[in-house]
Amino acid sequence: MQRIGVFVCHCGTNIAATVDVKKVVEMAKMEPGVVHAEDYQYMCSEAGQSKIINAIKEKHLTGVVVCSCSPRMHEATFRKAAEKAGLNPYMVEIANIREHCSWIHKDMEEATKKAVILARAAIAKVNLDAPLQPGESQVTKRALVIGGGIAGIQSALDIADAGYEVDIVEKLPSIGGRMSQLDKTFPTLDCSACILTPKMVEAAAHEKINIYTYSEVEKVSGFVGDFTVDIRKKARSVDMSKCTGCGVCSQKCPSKKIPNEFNRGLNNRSAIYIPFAQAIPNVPVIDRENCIKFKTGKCGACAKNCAAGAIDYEQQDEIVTKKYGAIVVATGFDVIKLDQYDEYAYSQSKDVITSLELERLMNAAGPTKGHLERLSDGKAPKNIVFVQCVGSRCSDNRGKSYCSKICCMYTAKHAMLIRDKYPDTNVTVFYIDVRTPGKNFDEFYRRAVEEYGVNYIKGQVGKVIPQPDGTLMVQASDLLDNKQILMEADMVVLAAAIEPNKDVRKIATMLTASIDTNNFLTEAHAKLRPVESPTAGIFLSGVCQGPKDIPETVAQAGAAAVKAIGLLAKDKLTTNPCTAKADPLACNGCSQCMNVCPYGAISYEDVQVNDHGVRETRRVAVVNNALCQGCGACTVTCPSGAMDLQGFSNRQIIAEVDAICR
Amino acid sequence: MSIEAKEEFRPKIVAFCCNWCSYAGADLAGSSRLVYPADVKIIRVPCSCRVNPMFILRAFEKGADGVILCGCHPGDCHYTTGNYYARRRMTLLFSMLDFIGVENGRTRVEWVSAAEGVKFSQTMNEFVEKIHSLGKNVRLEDIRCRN
Amino acid sequence: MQELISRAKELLADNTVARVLGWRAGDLPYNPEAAYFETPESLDEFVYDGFCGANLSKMMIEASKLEGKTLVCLKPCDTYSFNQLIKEHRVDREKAYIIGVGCKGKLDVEKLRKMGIKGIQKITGAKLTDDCENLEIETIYGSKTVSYKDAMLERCHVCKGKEHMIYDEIIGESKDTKDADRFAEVERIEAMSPKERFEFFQKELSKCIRCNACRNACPACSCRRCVFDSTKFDSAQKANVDDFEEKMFHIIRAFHVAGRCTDCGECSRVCPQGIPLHLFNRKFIKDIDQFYGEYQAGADAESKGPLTSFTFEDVEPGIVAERG
Amino acid sequence: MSAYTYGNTANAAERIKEISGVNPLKCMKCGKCSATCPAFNEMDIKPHQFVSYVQNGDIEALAQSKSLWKCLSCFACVERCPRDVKPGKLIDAARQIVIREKGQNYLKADEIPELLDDETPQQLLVSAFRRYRR
Repeated sequence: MQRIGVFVCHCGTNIAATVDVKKVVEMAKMEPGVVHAEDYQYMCSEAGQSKIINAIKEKHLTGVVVCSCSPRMHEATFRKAAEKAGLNPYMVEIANIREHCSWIHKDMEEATKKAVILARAAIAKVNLDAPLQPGESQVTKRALVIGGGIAGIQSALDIADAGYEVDIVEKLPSIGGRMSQLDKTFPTLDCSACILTPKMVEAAAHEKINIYTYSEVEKVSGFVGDFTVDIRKKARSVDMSKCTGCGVCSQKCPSKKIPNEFNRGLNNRSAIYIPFAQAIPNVPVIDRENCIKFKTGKCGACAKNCAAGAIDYEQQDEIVTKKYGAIVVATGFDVIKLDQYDEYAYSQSKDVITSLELERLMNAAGPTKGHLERLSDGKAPKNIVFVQCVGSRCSDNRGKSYCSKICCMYTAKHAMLIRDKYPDTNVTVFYIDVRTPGKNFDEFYRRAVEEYGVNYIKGQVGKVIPQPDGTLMVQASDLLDNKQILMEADMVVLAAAIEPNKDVRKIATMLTASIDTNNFLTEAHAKLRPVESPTAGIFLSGVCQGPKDIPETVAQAGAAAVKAIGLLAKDKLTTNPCTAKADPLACNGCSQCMNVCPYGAISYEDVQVNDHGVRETRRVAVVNNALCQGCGACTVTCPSGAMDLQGFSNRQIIAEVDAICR
Repeated sequence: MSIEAKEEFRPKIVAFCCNWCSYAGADLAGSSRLVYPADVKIIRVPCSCRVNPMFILRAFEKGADGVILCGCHPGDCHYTTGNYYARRRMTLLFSMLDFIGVENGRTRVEWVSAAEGVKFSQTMNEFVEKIHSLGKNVRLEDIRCRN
Repeated sequence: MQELISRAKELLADNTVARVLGWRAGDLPYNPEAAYFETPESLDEFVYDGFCGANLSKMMIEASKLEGKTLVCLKPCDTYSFNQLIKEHRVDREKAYIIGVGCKGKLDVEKLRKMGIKGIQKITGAKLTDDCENLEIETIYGSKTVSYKDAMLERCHVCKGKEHMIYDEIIGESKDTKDADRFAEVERIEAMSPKERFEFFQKELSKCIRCNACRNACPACSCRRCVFDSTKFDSAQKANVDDFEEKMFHIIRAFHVAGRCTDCGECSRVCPQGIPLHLFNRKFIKDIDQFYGEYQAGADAESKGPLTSFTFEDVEPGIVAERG
Repeated sequence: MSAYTYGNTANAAERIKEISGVNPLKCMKCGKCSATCPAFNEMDIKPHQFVSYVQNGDIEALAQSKSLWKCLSCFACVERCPRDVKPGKLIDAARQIVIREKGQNYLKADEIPELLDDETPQQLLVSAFRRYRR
């Protein structure tokens, strides 16, 4: 019989507000094997952990049940505490009375009843727990970074500088990401390209960094320390080793009317193109969907004009399979589509643009060579209206519930730059709140108002009405004057909400990493492990985890890199000891378990057995603990029940079932 | 019959959740405060393929009114193939239970990813409602287990 | 039969085999029993007739552990079970000398009893060398003639065919006796309401006395240690005290052999209570055929069974409810 | 004592919330409702203020306001509110409790001519009649 201690956590009021913890303690004491039960404000705290440690020592506990938050949160914490007290860590079970109970039930009596049952199930399981010893697994000393924006580049550089190999996989033909599309950066107003390009070059030149552009992650298998990843290198149709990046092909390409993604579709590009001047690699790619050669078989202008003979129409997608110890996700963001916001006339008027489009319009390398002009008639705008929170902070189904965080600052930047360059232009910003929490951020915003004369009006724009003369009528409210405003503008800039890259769901699924309802990757702990995914070996860098600006992104990228380095620095990881184990006396040697094992962890050996006096040689299953990941597929296939899973044994699960149905 | 027989029916529902997707989905439902009835009790298993038909029959024997198995979506299994085996096993088992006359609404498999807190909660709400409509499970229960 | 005996004697004499696994006459004309014969003389007691329904392939698990080869007599349907046992490494092909014996359908004494035939003293017309059209039965109340077909085991009406799947040599002629639809009964039950189905199985299964004859006869149910005898699932066999017990036992038994059961029908043949246990297996086979493509366990000794394989497009368990 | 009495004002605010199905606490005070309100200039209490009046429980002021009868029920504010607060519905609800307070709980058909004046939008009367007639 075990000597079990039960520890019930209040989690402040998170649990205690809906679950009568004292009652849980009282009921737990009545369960078989329980020799100690107590509650505490925060079991995961140092004080809470020492309560567990002391009880193990004083009461000679052989098993521990902690009724607290999800085992995905603190199982490791409590196992470590038990280990400190000399108890095998696998003698600890968690009853999840927070996520699965107190947080979803409102009625105290009902929640308490359920918490008691969950505690009973955990106690029943601990009663059948056996000490387990973890094994070891190898760490592949290479990291994969998914996404080649500033977040991915920074993470890759930091990991590579620590001496580990890093591969960057970027979906687009060049690394650089969103930051490469920006003109200037707040709050210092330095040019985005000037600070990003050196980083791109450094990454490309780094001997430890290998960049796969125009490539996508196709398949991920394995686990922390030992991921196997298939990377699809999409056919570029250009031989990277031959191309000199001269750009003649793009000039000669007759298919020139394709919206230029880099310029947000504000101008056109050719079918063979280099996305932007500072692209890395500086090698074009053929957009096969729009290439005349691929569509009709005729043309071939690029091949004819390529002096290096680099054009290769026959090139095929290539799958590269590589092993990695750690994976950093840096998939970034996009701005939301505005087709549901009719009132702002985004799709009716060319002069209603998003802020990211404005970045391109103001950029010297952009479609207007940096001259601010109306896209409808090329005239310089005299009255510009900025609209904040377009699709952010919305509880309707058109927008996003969160604050996009960067818009207040970039709008102040835009307003300031316009007033600086075109002092006779009137700039009005309609805002709900101006949010400037950041170093030198509020000073920056104040400068826009006080020094540059940007007109900030507290109130929201209700409607933008294109006028026959080409101007735009902006209808808004001024909440401080309690007035309705009708204002003529010739350009309206919308601060559209940002959202995670649409591919992130697919990638998260491959990585078995959690994502939230807004498609942001979930961190292992919102406060304490903000750059790790709950899935071991997966780290989060940049906006894929939540809205953030460049300095925050770079900081997080570095933090994710450090976490990855910490993992790669280990030679071995301890493996999950919850592996399958065959009982040689009950095993039929029928090979069914081997057939379903995804890891090839089961083999057969002829062994001498003594089955209650019958001595014979039998073919029995043997599990390789280093390969077994503990899924349990074999245990169900085994008709005799000879195969069992340590830590989740048949009897344990049945005991839990019994405790719940009791 | 005692007077208590009129007492409101509170079904006993056992939910087996795989550690990687569905248990995390249930956690997400919790942290998003997405309410579902307390009748649902979750048992954590490493993978949906760990669930032995014995466990399900055992639950019914001990008085469960419904058993639901949640795992990663096909193709997303943490162990790559576990849920495919679970899918075949459960299809056959459920068909057999239906064959011997156990209402097929009492068993269910749902694929719930770690991101689908909403789906988890919705599924549990639906399932509890279904069990309510079916009433107490009397066909598989071991009457000795009734209290 | 004589040909079979002389051939067996020959093989024993030249030490090709160390023993013969066949049948010996029982105390009544209709209950021959499985037996080992180790000397040519003992083979005089060997019988093989229409009542030799027992599937001997399972006995080869133990015979495989013995010194020398064992000559085993397998009917066409028994060879499926043998193949399946090879696949599962339970029997050693090298230790078996398989004589594929002819079969014209096996008989069920219960069928005769149901016709009101009692006090049977002698039955003629059941030998393999007979044409097996009619049976002449002498009883203490006089003699009767019965159509051979009417006395056949249920499984023979859905005969898998007269071909042996594996053998070293074939002795005797076989006949395909199929004259019914294998899944007709399963379909009949499927068409009932849930309540009727429940009552049907409740009635049938409540007859179970947990004698374990089905388990002992079944060639697929050959675990060294049955889960129902083990402490691993807290399901160790107990006296029957409740109707849940036998449901659990029979569902799990059928599940454990699902995809491995060759539909040999031994479970129903040996059940002393006459429970149509084969219906559970047939239901699984029918579902497997429908959901995952037709599969005959034991048709070969290599293929992966339907429960140890999958496709990405498999049906969802919800199909059970959708199908209604 | 004014013509309209609502007893406990907190109760009246609750009733408005109940009738409209609106939670004024969701308002983030952006003012988008007032931005495009066609009757804005006619109103003494503006649509966005309406929300905070309900929030603060000052129903007496709302009941006395001109705005109550100036709102065209065009629902532009309902359509565009990013927070699903629907000021138009709040105004509508306030109107309802004022109307219901008149003697009986329901609008009588013979009262309509009396209510018809230049100030009251006709749409309001039509919709009120449709909803409250016996």
